[in-house]
Amino acid sequence: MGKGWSVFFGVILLATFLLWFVAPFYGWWLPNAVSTFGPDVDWLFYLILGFTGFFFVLTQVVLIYAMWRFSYRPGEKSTYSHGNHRLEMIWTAIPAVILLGIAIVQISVWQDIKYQSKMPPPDVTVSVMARQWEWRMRYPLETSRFKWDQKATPEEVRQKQLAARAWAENPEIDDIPIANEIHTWVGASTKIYLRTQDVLHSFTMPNMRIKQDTLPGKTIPIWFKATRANTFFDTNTRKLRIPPNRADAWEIACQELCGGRHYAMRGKVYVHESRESYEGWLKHAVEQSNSREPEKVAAAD
Amino acid sequence: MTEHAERLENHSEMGIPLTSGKLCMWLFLVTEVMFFTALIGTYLILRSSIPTHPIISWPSPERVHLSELIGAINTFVLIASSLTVVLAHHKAYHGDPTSATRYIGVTLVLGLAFLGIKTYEYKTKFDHDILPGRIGELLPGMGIQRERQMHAIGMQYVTRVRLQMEAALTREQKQFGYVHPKVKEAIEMLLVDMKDGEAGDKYRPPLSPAQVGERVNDILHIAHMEHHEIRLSPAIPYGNMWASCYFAMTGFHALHVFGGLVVFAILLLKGLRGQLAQQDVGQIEIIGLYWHFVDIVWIFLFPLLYLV
Amino acid sequence: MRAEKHETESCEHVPNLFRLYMFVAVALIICTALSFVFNYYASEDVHTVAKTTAFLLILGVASLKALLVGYIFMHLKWDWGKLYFLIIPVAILGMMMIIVLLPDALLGVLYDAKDQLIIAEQFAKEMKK
Amino acid sequence: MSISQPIPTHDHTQIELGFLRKYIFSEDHKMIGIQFLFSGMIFLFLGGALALLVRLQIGWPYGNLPMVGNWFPASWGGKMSPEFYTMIFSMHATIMIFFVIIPWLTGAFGNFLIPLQIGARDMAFPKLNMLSYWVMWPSFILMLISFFVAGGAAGSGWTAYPTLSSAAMPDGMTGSPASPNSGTGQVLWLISLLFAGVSSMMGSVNYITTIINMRCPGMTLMRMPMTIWAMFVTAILQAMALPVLTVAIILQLLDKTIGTTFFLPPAGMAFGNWHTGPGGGQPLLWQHLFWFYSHPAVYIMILPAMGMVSDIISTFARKPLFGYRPMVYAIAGIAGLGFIVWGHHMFQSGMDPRLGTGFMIATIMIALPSAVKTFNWLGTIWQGNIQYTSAMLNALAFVSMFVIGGLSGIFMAATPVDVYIHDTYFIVAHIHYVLFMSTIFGIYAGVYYWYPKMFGRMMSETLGKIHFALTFLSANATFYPMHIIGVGGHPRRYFDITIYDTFQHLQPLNAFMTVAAIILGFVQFIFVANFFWSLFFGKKANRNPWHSNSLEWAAPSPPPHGNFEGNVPSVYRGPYEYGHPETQEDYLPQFEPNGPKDTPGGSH
Repeated sequence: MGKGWSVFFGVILLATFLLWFVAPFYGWWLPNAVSTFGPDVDWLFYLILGFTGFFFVLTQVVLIYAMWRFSYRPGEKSTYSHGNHRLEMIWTAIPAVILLGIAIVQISVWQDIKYQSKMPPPDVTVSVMARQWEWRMRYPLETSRFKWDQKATPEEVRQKQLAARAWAENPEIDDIPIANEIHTWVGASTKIYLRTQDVLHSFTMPNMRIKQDTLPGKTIPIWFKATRANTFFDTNTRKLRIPPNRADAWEIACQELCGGRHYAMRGKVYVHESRESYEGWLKHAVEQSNSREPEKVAAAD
Repeated sequence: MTEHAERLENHSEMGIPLTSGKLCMWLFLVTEVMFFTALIGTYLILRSSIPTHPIISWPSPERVHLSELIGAINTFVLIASSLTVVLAHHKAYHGDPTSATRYIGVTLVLGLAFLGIKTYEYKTKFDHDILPGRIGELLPGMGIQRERQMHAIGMQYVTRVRLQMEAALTREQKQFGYVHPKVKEAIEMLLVDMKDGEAGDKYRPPLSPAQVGERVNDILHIAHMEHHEIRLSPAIPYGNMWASCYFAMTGFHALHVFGGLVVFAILLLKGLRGQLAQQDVGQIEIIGLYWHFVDIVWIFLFPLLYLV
Repeated sequence: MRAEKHETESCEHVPNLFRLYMFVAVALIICTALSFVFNYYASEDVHTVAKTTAFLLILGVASLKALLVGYIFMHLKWDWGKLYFLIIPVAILGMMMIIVLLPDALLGVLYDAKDQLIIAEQFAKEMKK
Repeated sequence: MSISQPIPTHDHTQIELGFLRKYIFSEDHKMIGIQFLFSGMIFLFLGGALALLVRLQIGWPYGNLPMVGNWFPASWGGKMSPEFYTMIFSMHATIMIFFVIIPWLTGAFGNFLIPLQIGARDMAFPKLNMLSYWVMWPSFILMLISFFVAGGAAGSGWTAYPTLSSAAMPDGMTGSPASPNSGTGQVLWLISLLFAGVSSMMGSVNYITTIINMRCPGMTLMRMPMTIWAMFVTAILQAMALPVLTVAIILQLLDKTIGTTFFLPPAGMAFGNWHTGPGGGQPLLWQHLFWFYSHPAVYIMILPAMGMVSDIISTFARKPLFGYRPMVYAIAGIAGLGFIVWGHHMFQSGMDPRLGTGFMIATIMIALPSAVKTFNWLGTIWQGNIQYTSAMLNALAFVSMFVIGGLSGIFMAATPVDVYIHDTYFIVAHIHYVLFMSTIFGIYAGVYYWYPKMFGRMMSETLGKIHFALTFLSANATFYPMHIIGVGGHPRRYFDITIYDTFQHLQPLNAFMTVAAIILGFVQFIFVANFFWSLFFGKKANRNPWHSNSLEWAAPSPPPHGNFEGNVPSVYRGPYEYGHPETQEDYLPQFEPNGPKDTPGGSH
């Protein structure tokens, strides 16, 4: 086949390359980013996609061209060369600079997402207890209970944080237990204390670009701030109204293997249109939980 | 083939001037270094992640009946055995197989002494029931409700202690015809209190495992003051963790000691039969390397487990 | 083991190897005693040295002992040039592993276990009320 | 002690051994290599079958499985249960990694090639070598038995994260409170890997000793073929990383059996240790110890393939390897950096995020030596005279696919992107591009290339090319769309994604990939047919069918006991003197005393 192999490689590699352009048209792409750090993560993704795409094309084109140009010519000899020192230096230095650049630009985004010290005062605090195979959320009755204001001293902030963690670990009688649902409103910084009572789980909200494993014996805080709403609470009908399209059905998935029904740890994210809508829902939820028998409430944690 | 060509072929100037056997032993020691580093690292991390606090902290040596003196004696024994190995090699090298054999014999005896002392130490752990999976843990804030909810299985400690106390009463009675009145009183009171929660008209919440543990420790203290041996699982905060680490680390070290002793026994037999020849010098050196490494491991294990 | 004789020759140039070995053994025993002394001064009854300092001192003494055993008993004094390429990487790797693992545990103390302890104590107080 | 005895050199005549000594308990490195090759092939098909089962379930969730469905218990109704699914993907990964790729690369090729390419008559310790193969067998057997114990084989992923895997088993019961298939199956899994680890450790100590001490005259370190360099570095990685895994496995085994609490957390768990309740351990510690081994293990699984591919590309491009020294430094760099990047598997694990920053920078920098290697391979074929043999095609596919696998790794190394991409199918795509598309192509290239030396016959080139074309096509069809569904957020290890609004539209791609995977699976039978047909009917191979330079081609095909007739050859130059302007032929073997001599690149 000789040069034909070059064509064979070329066609397949071209197909893989084109797949990246075709996929978005079928909707096989990043789901909508609806949190504040969603755009940052996506931007970094596209940045890396750009650089890797460039080097993909560069190397594969060189490979395919070389396969075509230098295929076997009987009786000829190849060019005798053991390498080129300058070339080595160049193709070591350029990727090194690019890679270091990629590494440095993402540090701040990473800090924003995960560093505890960078987490803003929470408007909503939620305690999530993972278990096989569901998420058990708990909301404090007072929405902004663990929020501090701008003037708070570091010590006050720490006290608040400690109190929030104590609350996350020890349920109180007037907490509102809900299974598999995260509620917040647009623009509210939402802090979630993650715990697990059995094995590792991973609390993932693809639309929020958030993922955090839960660790038995540890309480791990994460936070997000939604930039779009997908629901509001209708006080007349006492029902949540969700837009019917699939793209606005935001979900929670478990992404750390946690046993047989790992795939079934599905939860939902409701971002209310306003604080009023959220508090209306919360009030409704209190009534709901009061009508339940007390043991069930205690067992919810 | 000439002698020269043969040397060139098998042990050419291409390699480093070490026999393959010695190089292999050093490589094996490299893997062993990583093995024990991982073990010691695990221990350091687990230990340092446990808070220092008057009630809840890593158990002190006396808390788990660990004698520093025994550890120190074992250190001396192992150092001495290292010395005798190196002397055995020295003698064998200088063509004195008789002395070499004698030194190997001494090493064997010292190694056995080390294992003997270790066995004695293990025995005291068995006597006090300080074993992985046997010790109750004291954790503050663990109400019985929470305990049942969170660690339904952790209640086993309570069950086991009750059985132990009942057995202690009857056994002591049988053996000596009498139980020390103070101990007996404390045990009976605890048994009554533990029963309270379960049945009876006057309802009191049952004792939490942590409370039971505290009372058990009191009983053990009384028994100790009265010089009375009693077999009860004590409640030691993080005692299970301690026992896990202690047995894993010293256990693997002891296994290594045992492995070395087997080789020494073979060499000793060879020596006693008068077959220890010049060519065995290399083997003595190789096993010596191993033995010194085992010594080094102990040099680190001793302060980490017994001191500080 | 034809090459044996040739190899170990190097370490036999040292006169009184026997005495060197004895000297090392004595040094080792003195070091062990030394770590005991540190431990005594750090113990709760005496407490003239801080626990951490004592821990570091004792670990330092242990390292010194290990070096002595390695250098003399394991013949590294003579074989170092042939084996450094094995020993240096493994030493770096071992140290690094422990050092990298430690922040997780230590920060765990700062941010988790300590908090948990405070919380647990608060909880215990509430239970007693 | 015979282990330190060099092999007898005075007698080079073929020593007549019985069948048992020659084929079963052989101490000959070539036979041991071939034994590893065959057992790896058996497990490749077991692992492949498991992979197809996994794909069938993802492709058509809850579908009635044709044929296979009849073997399931009647109560399942011809469908797969989620627990069974968990078990098969865990075992697929375990078998492929520990029983196929590592034994093939280090066991088969390492054993076969090291003494031949450095000009030794055998390994430094032939008995230890034999032992390292036979210690694999308890491992194989225990892993197979584990399928039939109560609860089934291990089902906590190949990473076996506590506490799913390690929650202790109650007295007198075989299950674990965390998961039915983390009971006896998990214990057998742990013991099995312990044996596999011991085997690898014996092998690696042996390889290092052999490479350091048994090289033939003139074979300086800088004249060794890249294969040997790769094997050497791999063996060092194994020697230093495996003990850590051994410790982790032992500790988890103790947790499961005698009630220790190394990986069981202090409080707040529904099931603590069965015996004592809460432990004081750290589940995260397992991940640290496990990845301290398993990240270097990723390089253990690709470096030897890189080495072999370097040799093959240089041979068939009829051109010296471009940048020999940078290639060596790159391998060493990958090995060195490989030890400080394990944390990138744990960015989302609850590890301190500040550690994440450090690990991220180290991880991104490890792309550098990989890039250098890629550019050097391209430099090698540039201005070459490329012969498209089956071996060369597979080797070129290795380069091409390794680029994809390497580039997709940068996404995971970037911590914020990893937040989204972690544990999605993007990771699955990445590992398969590195481990299947690269390593397996590298292995195929190695088999086609060294088959004449192993068995004295040539493999069929026609069948080889058909096999390559179909594999390349169907493998890309199977694994490439995984990138896309990974970007779509498709989580890995999911039994069924159609219950999620966010992911259900990715299902058509899943079905497509399953079809491609089935084709890929069946295409491999062409290779097996070619392999066994050529074993008996292939064209007889001469001493140096590819006109290669390295030392193994100085020996007859197949090499006799002791490898070389007469004295071992001496080496006069590096292994890549192709197309030298001063020679008649376009190749100049290392062992050829006449002809131009290069200055030795360096010494030890």
